Amino acid sequence: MSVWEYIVDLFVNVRTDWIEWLQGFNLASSLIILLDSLIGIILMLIFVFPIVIIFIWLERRFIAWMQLRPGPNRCGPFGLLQPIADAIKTLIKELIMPAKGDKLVHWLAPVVLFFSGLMLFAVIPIGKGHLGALADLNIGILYIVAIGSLSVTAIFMAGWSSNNKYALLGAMRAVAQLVSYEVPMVLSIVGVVLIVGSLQMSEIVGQQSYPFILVQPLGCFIYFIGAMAELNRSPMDQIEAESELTTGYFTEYSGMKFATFFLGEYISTLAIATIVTTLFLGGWKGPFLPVWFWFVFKVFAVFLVILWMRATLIRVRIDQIMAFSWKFLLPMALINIFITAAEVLIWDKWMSGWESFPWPFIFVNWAIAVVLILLWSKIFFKLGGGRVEVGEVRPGYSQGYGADLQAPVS
Amino acid sequence: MELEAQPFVINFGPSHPSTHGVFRLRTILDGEVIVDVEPIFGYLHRGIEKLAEGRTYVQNIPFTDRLDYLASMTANHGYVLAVEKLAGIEVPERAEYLRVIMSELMRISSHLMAVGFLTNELGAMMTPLLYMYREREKILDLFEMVCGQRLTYNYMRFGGVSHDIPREFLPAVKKFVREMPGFIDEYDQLLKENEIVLARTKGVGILPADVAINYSVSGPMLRASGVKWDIRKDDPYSVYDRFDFDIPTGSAGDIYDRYRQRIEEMRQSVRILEQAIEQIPPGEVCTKVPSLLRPPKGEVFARIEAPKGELGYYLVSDGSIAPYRFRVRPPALINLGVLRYMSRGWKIGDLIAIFGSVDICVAEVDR
Amino acid sequence: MALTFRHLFRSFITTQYPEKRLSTSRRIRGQQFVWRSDLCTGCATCAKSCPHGIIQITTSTNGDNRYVVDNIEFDTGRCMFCGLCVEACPYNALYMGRSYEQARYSRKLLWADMETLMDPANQVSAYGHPELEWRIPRQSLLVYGQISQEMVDEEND
Amino acid sequence: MTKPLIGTEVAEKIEEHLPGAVVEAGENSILLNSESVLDICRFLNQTAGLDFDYLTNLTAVDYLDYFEVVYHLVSMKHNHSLVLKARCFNRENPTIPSVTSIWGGADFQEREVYDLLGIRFDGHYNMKRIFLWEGFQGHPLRRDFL
Repeated sequence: MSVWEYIVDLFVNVRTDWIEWLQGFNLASSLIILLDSLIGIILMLIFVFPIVIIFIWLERRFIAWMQLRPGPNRCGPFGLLQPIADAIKTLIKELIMPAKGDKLVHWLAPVVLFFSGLMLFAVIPIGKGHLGALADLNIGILYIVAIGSLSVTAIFMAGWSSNNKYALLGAMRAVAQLVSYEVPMVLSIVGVVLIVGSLQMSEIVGQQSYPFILVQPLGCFIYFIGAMAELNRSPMDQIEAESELTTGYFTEYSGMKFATFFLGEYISTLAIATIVTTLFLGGWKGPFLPVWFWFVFKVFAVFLVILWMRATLIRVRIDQIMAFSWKFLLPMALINIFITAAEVLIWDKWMSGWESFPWPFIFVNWAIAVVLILLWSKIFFKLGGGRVEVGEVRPGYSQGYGADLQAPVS
Repeated sequence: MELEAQPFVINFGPSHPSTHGVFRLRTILDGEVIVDVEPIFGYLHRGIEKLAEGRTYVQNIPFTDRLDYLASMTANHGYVLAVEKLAGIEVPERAEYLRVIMSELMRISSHLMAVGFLTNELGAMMTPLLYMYREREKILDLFEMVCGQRLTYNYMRFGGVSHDIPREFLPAVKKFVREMPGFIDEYDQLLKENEIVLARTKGVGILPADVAINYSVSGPMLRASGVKWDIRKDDPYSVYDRFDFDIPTGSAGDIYDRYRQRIEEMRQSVRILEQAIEQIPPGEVCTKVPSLLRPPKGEVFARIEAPKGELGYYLVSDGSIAPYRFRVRPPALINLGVLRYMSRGWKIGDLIAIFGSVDICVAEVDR
Repeated sequence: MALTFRHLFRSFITTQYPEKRLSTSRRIRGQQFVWRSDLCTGCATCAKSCPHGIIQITTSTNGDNRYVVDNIEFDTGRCMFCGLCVEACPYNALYMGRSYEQARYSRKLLWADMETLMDPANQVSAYGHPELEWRIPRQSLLVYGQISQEMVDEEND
Repeated sequence: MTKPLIGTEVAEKIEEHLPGAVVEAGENSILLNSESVLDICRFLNQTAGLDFDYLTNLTAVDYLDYFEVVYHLVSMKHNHSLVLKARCFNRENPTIPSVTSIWGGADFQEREVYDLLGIRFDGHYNMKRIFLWEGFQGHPLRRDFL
C-alpha cells in the first residue's frame, strides 16, 4: 500500500493496522474490542478538538470580515492562537456560584451538554466502510436523534439551577423551542432513510453516489433550519438572546463552567455540520483527494453558511419561532415524507436502472421544494405566523389615552 | 388541579446589554407577555440644570454637549439659539449656514446610530451597526476637522461658531454628500426586504397619532405616527426656511415606520446639506459678544428639532452673568413616557425592540 | 444576505492602532495643555473662563510692577477639554496640546504642573490659533484617506 | 412659523368661561390662579379655535417668595403657542393640580418638577421621585438648597 493510499483513508487504515497489531498478541476478543474503542475515541478527539478550535477562530474572523474589520489578529499568525488565549482567560477566572442555586445541578449542566455533543460523533463515518465510524450502529440515526435531544436537559438544568430569572426564562424558551424543532428535524431525516432503506450511517453514505441534497432539497432545508434552532444559533438564538435575556441560560456561569458550555456549543455545531454532511452532502465521498479532506471540507462549508446567516439575519421572536416550527416546518416535513415515499415506490417498480443519477426526481423534487417554500411562506402569515397586521386591536389594549395613566401594577 | 400563575417582576437593567446606558425597566411579566413596564431613571443624573445656575452663559455650552452625546451639535445649537433670543444677538449668515450643516451632519449620524442599535436589539449580530459606524466615522472625522473633538464639540458660540471651517472641509463634505445616498440604499437593502425584519417590526408597538400628540411625543417618533410636524418647517429657526426639503411621515406608527422614518430623514438631511454647501456665503463666522454675557431680565423658550425630537431650552435670566433657571426639555425623556402604552401586551423581545425604536440617550434622559 | 456576502470581499476600514497612527486634526483638543511663560501675564482669564475651575494660578508682583506667575497648574483629570481657556487667553500664551495618549495610573499624576506645561516635547495644536495651522500635518480621514491639495484648491478658487 | 398668541386676548376668552381664573395677563404669558389650572387647561385643550393639544414643556422656577410653574402649550392644528404660569406661595408643601388627565406628556415632567423642586401635583397617578432615590432629603433645584 502506497503512502498516498494510506493517507487517503487515514482513519480506517490506522484502525485496521491497530486491530491487526492487537490480534498478534492472542488477546481475548473482548479486550481487543475495548482497546479498539479506545484508539477510536482518541482518533475521534484528535479530529474534533482541532476543528472546534478552528471553528472558534473562524467564526470570529469570518464575521469580522463581513463587518469590514480584521477580527482577532494579535495572538499568533492571523490570530490563530486566539481561541487558546480565550481558553486560558476563561479557565483562570473565578467560578461564581449563585447563593441560592442548586450546586450539584449547576455543576452538572455544562458536563451534560459537553458530553451529549461529543457522543454524537460515535456514529459519524469519516472513512470508508464499517470501520469509518467509531461505532457503526445499525440504528445510527436513531442514536443521533436520541442523544441530540439530551442537550435540552442540560440547558434546562443550567437555567433552573442558576436561580436567576433571565436564566429561567432562557431555559423555558429552550424547552419549548428545542422540543418543537425536534419533531420536524426527525421527520426530515425520514426521507433519507426511506431512500436508503437503512438507519446505518455507513450505509447511508455508501449509497450516496450523488449527494442526497439533490433528491432531498426540502428535507435538507428543514433539517438545516431545525438544526439552527437546535443549536440556538442566530437567527434562532432565542435561548441566549443577548439583547433580551443578557445570555439566557448561562447568565450565571463563569470561568471553567462557562468555557465548558462554550466548547459544548461548538462541539454541537460541529456535530450538526457533520450530520448534515453525512446525510445530505455525501459524507466523505469526493473525487481525487483524501476522504477526510472531503469530509472536513464539507463540514466547513456547512459551518460557513451557518456563520453567514448569523452575520446577516436578526433574531425571530419566540412565538414566531414556535409558529415557524409547527405551522411551517412540520407540514412541509410531512409533505416531504409523502413525496419521497411515493417516489421510492415508483423507483422500485419501474426505474431499476436509475440509481446512479435519477435526474427526473432531482428536477421534480427541486421544483416541488421551491414552489412549496414560496407558497407556504405566503400562507404562513395567514396561519398566524406571528406577524401582526396593522390595524388589528389587541385584547387588553386600551383604546384611549386617559385609560393608560393609572398606577403601575406592583 | 387548578394552577395559579402569578406575574413576576424582572428588572431589565440598570446594566443590561440593550438599555443604552444605565437605565432600568421594571417589567412585570406574565410568562413572556408584558403586563406592565415602569421605566426607572436617575442612574446617570448629574444635575446639569443645577450646575448651570452657577456658571456663566458661555461656560454652559460644554455642558449641553453632554446632554445627548450622540447629537452634541444640535444640543449646542438649541442652547445658543435660546441665549441669542434672550440677549438679542445677531448672527452672521455664514455662521447660520455652518450651524445648519453641522446640525444636519449630526442628524444623519444620530439616526445612523438609532437604526443601528435598533437592529442590534432586534438581534442582528452587530453587522448593520458596524456598517453604520463606518458612515458615522466619516462624520466624526469631519467634526474633528472643524472643532478638534469627536464627541463633545463645543463648537457653537453666541453670535456664531467658534472657528471657521478649514479649507479641506467643504471638499470632504461634498464627497460625503455624493456617497451617502448609496450607503443609505445599502442599509435599506439589508433591512427593508428582510422577511424577519418585517415580521419583527410590522404592527408591533403601534403608536396612534392622537396618543402621540397627547403624550408630547416629538421628533421621528411623532412623524412616524403620521403627524406632519417638524420644527424645521413649522417653526423655522436658523436658515432652515431657505432650504427645500420634505417631511417624510409614517402611517401606522409601528417600529417599522419609525425605522423607515429615520432612513427617510437621513435622505432629506443629505438634500439640505447639498443645498447648504451650494449656498454658503463667505464672511464672518462670529459677531463680537462679551465673554461675560449679561442678558436682560426675562425668560425665553427656544426649541429646535434635534435628531431625537423637540429639544427645548427654557432660560430665566435675572440680569446676572449666570442663568437664574436653566431648563432643558429633553426629547428622549418625554418620548419614553409613551413606552408603557406601546409595549403592554407584547412580548419581551418586542419590548426591547420598541424601546430601541424610541431611540433614547440616557445622558439626556437623566441630565 | 447578498449584501453581507459582498462585504466579505471589501477591505477593512479599521486601522491597527499602536502600529499605525492616523494624523489627527490640526485643531485637535488633545489631553494636554501647552503654556508659554514668556507670553503669559498672569491675568488669570483662563482660570475665570474654566467651567470646572481646574486651573490654579498664583501670581506675585515683581519690581517693575508686573505680574509674575509663580505657579500654574491644570487638573487634567477633571478637565473636559472644552477649550474655553485657550480661546479666552488674550495674549496667546495658552495652547491645547496634540497628544492623546495621556492615560495614567493615578489621578494625582494627571495634575499638569508648570514643568509639564512647558515641556518642549509638547506639540501645539492649532485650536484657537488658526495661524499655526500650516505648520501641522493635515488630518488623515479614516475612510477617505487624505483630501488632496488639488481638491482643496479647486474648491476654494 | 408658530404664532405666539397674545396673552391678554386669550385671557379674555378664559375670563368669559371661568371668571376669576386669570390673575394677570401679559403680552407673552398668562398668570393663572393655581387652583383653577386644571379647568383652564381643559378649556384650552377642548375649545375650538384654541385646541392646545400638545404640551411642549412643563417646568417650574423657584423665585424664593413663590414657585412659578410654567406651561408651554402648542396647538398643532393651528400652529400657535401659549405660555401659562401659575404660582405656589406655600413653601413647605406647595401643591398644584396635575394636568396628566389632559396631556399624558405631563407625566414625567411633573414627576421631575416634584423631584427637583418639591411641588406636589394633585391627581398625578404616580407622584414619586424620578431621578433621585426615595428618601433623598430636600429638593436640589430650589435656590435655598445648598
